[in-house]
Amino acid sequence: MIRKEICKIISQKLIAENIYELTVKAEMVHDITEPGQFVHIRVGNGLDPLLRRPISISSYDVTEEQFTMIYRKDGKGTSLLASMAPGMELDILGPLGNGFPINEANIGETALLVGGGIGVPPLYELAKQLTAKGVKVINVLGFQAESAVFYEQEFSELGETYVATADGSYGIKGFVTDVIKDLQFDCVYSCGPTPMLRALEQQYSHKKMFLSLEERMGCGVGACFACVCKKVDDPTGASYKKVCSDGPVFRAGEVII
Amino acid sequence: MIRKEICKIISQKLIAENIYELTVKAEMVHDITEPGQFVHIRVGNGLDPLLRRPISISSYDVTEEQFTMIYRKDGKGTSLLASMAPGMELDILGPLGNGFPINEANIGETALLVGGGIGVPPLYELAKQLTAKGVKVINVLGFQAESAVFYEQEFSELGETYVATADGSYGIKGFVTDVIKDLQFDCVYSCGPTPMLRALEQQYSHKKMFLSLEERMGCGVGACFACVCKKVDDPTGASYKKVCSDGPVFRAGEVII
Amino acid sequence: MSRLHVELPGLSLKNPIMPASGCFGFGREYSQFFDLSNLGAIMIKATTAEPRFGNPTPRVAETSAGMLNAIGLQNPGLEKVVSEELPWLSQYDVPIIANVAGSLEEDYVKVAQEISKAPNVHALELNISCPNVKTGGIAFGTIPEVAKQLTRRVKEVSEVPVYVKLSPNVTNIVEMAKAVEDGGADGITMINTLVGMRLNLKTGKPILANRTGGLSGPAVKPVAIRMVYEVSQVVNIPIIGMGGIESAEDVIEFFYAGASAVAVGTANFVNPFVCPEIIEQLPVLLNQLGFEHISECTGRSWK
Amino acid sequence: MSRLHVELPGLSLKNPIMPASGCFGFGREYSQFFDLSNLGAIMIKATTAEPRFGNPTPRVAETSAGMLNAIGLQNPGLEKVVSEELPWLSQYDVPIIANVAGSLEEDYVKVAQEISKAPNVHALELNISCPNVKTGGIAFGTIPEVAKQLTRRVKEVSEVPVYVKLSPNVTNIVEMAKAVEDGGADGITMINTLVGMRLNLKTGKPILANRTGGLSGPAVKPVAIRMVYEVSQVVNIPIIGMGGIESAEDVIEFFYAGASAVAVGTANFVNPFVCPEIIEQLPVLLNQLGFEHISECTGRSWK
Ligand SMILES: Cc1cc2nc3c(=O)[nH]c(=O)nc-3n(C[C@H](O)[C@H](O)[C@H](O)COP(=O)(O)OP(=O)(O)OC[C@H]3O[C@@H](n4cnc5c(N)ncnc54)[C@H](O)[C@@H]3O)c2cc1C
Ligand SMILES: Cc1cc2nc3c(=O)[nH]c(=O)nc-3n(C[C@H](O)[C@H](O)[C@H](O)COP(=O)(O)OP(=O)(O)OC[C@H]3O[C@@H](n4cnc5c(N)ncnc54)[C@H](O)[C@@H]3O)c2cc1C
Ligand SMILES: Cc1cc2nc3c(=O)[nH]c(=O)nc-3n(C[C@H](O)[C@H](O)[C@H](O)COP(=O)(O)O)c2cc1C
Ligand SMILES: Cc1cc2nc3c(=O)[nH]c(=O)nc-3n(C[C@H](O)[C@H](O)[C@H](O)COP(=O)(O)O)c2cc1C
Ligand code: FES
Ligand code: FES
Repeated sequence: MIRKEICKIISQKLIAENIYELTVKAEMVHDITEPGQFVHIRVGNGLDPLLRRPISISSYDVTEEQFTMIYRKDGKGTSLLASMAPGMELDILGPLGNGFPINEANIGETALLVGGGIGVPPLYELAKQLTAKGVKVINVLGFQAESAVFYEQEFSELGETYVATADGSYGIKGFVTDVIKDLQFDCVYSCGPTPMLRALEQQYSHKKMFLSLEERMGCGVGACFACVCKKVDDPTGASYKKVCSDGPVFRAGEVII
Repeated sequence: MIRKEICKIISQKLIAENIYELTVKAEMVHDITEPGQFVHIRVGNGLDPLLRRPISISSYDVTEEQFTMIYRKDGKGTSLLASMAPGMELDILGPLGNGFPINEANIGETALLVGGGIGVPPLYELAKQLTAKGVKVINVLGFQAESAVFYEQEFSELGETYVATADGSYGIKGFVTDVIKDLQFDCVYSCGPTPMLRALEQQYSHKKMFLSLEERMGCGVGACFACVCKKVDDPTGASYKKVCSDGPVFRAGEVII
Repeated sequence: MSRLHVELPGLSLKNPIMPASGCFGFGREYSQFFDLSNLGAIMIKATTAEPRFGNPTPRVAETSAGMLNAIGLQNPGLEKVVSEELPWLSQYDVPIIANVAGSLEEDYVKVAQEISKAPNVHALELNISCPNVKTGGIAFGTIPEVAKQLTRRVKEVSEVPVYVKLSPNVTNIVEMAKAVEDGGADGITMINTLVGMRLNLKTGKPILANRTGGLSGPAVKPVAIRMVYEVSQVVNIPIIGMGGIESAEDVIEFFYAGASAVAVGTANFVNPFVCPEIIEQLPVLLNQLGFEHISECTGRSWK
Repeated sequence: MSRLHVELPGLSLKNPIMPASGCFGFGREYSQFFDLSNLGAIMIKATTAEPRFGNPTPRVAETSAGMLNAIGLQNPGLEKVVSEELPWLSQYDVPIIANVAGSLEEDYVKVAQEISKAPNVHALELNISCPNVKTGGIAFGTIPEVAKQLTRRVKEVSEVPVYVKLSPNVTNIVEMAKAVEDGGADGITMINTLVGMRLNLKTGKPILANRTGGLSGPAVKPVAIRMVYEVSQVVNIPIIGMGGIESAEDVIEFFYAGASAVAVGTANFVNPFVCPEIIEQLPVLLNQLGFEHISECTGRSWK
């Protein structure tokens, strides 16, 4: 069930340059079904900003009825969000969409988790759940620069973790794809910039792979047709999937990215 | 000098139904020249509300660098204002306009101060200054109902004070004009709804009288021509005064109200 | 709640609140949030003869107190709407207003003829005002004679009353309204979106793949109110008003301007419960304002 | 600061930022806040042949991210503007763009002829787009042939270059722009306000005494950007863009759309220091975006 809930902010922390970790109290955690789902946040009560902001759930705790998001302070909405303090309330719509299917990785197998920038957060809950299930995870996290790196420690505790930075200021210099070529794995879960997802899909087309897409959204629930992408095998060109309600996670090869 | 200053809220109190008393720390108190001037407040930093709100200065303290306003929570801007807490900041433009000329009342004379609703606040500082100068003040304050009455005690400390309520739920039942007919005074200072000001002007045309007008404003500084009123004796019909920069206080008979 | 009951050509509305076309899909998504039978009516997404994918993404961009969209009339096509969406909607006790779009007159006529036969379609909304499609369209919404002619053709084939949706992107909205009234329209819906654009600060290029898009939301409300005010004084057919409605107060403002019912678009994205919430608040507001029935509000600004 | 220097017909601008007509009076009030010589130029309040009181009050109303005004061209009249306001302004090192308005062609011609002789008036802005006056006016701003003819007549008498200010309340802005270019305009300023309205919830009546008013502020920016984008691609004369500008980022967006300079209106009321603040921020923003000179931004959205 999708709820519209007024959630109290439990904590808000700056964890890297312009990167914030925000935890809220929310009954909707009971409805989260998979890692990789997202919520749609109304920042402020006014008309400025008007639209909600889609942010992934990076981890959640059903007993505590809390979930955590990690976001980059960027434009108007996220800047306002970053100015909010514990105790303040947020109007959140969620949980939304379909996340990463953990049952596609079998016990004993190795799953490769590939995250780029603000695509990293939803992989954290995924890593936790896969590990708990008995799937080995290898995490490859790409960032622009050292100042943008976050959650390396958290991921390390769950499995082998590689960090790459585009400018080489931290970890391995280069892109996540440079790191992956030397690794052994059975399936891939990824979230990050579209060029990264496209590269993965091309280079590992033989692997079972799940990709989380991003698209500008209106409603977030499937009603406005803002966030569509085309299906791969479609003769008419008119069939589509909606990132918000059919995704954001798709099996590689399902939609054109 | 008019300043645009970021002022910290010192206190905010509900003093009658929907009536708030708000005190801010502001260097601009040094530039206040007369009781009855006003400030133009930007509520929030966003576009909602967009325009500033004109609010009268009801009292000020130069040594403490503070001034107080009293306003009615009504529409969008004042509702948002009412939600603000001490410690928060407000963008205030002021002091603006020309207030009540206290030197028009001579020592030993009696000044009648007539306030209606949210027209009462600017008279408070006026009453203080007139009394301090040695002018006797009689205060006649009109409100809708008992629940809306405020500052009766404060005015009483400065002079004879009458309260009238439209519905008779407190004080004298009726309008301020009903009260005034039995009083003796040398000059009149008034602020309140236009019909009240008009009635005063008509009934006491022989008295020296100063009236504070209200008009919807854009700039608040005289540039946009939003707040004009016509001058009384003008053959062409094109001459005017601006409430924001020529007023808000005018000598009775100067402009058409 | 008979204080909100409104009768319009073809439409017997429990209340005058309906989601605007394109902002509610075909109702499935919002049926997760509330019972669609609570709505006065539903204006479904524009339907064209053939399925359409619409424009490339990004298709939405935010603006101050508004948003731009360039969906481009994406829809599953007449056949699927008639065979799947409308039957699904028939489980609810709510009249459907079918938004009809096309590139050529023939397209409109075909869709109107077919879709008006569906049992739960109680009226058509002729979309002659979509700013987001390249071919055709624009002339229908901006040239009075063309709009009139199209209205007439559609009226000839439609089995239900026809409302024409006007574009605000014209010099003279009154002329357009009169033309469609002359063409036989049973009602007018207004306004569609204003054509707007936003550019990306970093790249300098338009944010929308389609470059321009339609502006909706609170930002456009004053334009919509003005147009409803102007049109309602000169036509003898009812107006369903829309453009920036978010609250019961906004609804009353449209009624004052001259509307007999209203549609809520963008606000659904901000608050999926906005329609039922408004429906609940309206009687309270009518009490405050001293009205027995909402219809008393219609046209008060000029009556 | 030569990175911001812009040359336009008749105008050698220190920077491309100027207050928009009607939002800065004749400069006196804002001279309390900052040195007017810092501005690129000043567009003074519309001047008519005779003094005008304008419309009754209330003349302004707030809208979501915008405002409505119906000042009605209040001004002290040509004689006083020439004998008092312009001489007062001449103490500042800033070119004046005189906004010229009227009801009849003859009025425009008379004002243009006289005011263009003032030494600090470096250009005229022909206001054919004021939505708040009842007589005349409207045809000048909405019928291409009429606009062209008026432009031509004014060009004949003006001693300085003539910019024509376009109304956004038209079906086809490109047609209007081409017409005034054909009429000899040296530049275009756009956009004036969109016609809008707000109603009082309690009385049902319009908030503005004039009933309708002109919508300005951030709400209209996407419409303005779209129009500048469309027009700049088809005319060969420069555009001074305006409509909702509040920040240096907004300025760059207008340049990307195709403007060569911009004007700031409503934002002056919100922040009297907005113009000097933008002028100060622009070089910083140019650095961030990697531009040497602001003119490099012009038309990047379509170039
Ligand atoms: C399913 C999904 C999950 C996401 N999860 C995260 C996350 O966990 N952490 C995080 O930092 N970011 C995430 N994003 C991106 C995030 O939504 C944008 O960064 C954010 O909306 C930008 O808002 P703003 O106010 O900073 O920017 P503005 O520029 O003010 O935004 C203007 C408009 O554009 C939209 N927009 C701008 N950038 C993006 C973008 N990259 N993707 C989608 N819409 C955008 C906004 O939602 C808004 O409607 C996610 C996006 C999607 C679609
Ligand atoms: C010189 C002057 C001094 C004032 N002093 C006081 C005071 O001391 N205490 C007080 O409570 N009120 C005072 N007012 C009235 C006060 O400005 C309005 O009540 C306030 O602006 C309403 O804002 P809102 O956000 O509640 O209403 P909204 O309805 O959201 O306001 C919308 C717009 O209308 C304007 N507006 C609405 N009502 C009025 C009004 N009555 N007068 C002028 N503009 C209005 C607002 O400024 C805003 O631009 C004064 C007005 C003026 C002109
Ligand atoms: C995402 C989106 C899609 C729309 N699609 C359609 C459509 O298919 N047909 C139509 O007639 N109007 C369409 N509209 C216009 C709305 O029905 C409505 O006229 C407009 O948005 C103004 O109302 P609002 O401000 O409440 O959104 C669409 C609007 C939006 C925001
Ligand atoms: C109060 C007010 C008065 C205006 N007066 C004039 C005017 O006299 N002449 C004119 O050409 N435009 C006038 N305008 C329009 C502005 O110059 C400008 O075109 C418009 O407001 C859009 O810019 P903005 O959104 O930055 O305000 C006026 C606008 C406002 C808000
Ligand atoms: S955001 Fe509306 S359909 Fe996906
Ligand atoms: S409010 Fe602008 S002139 Fe008075």
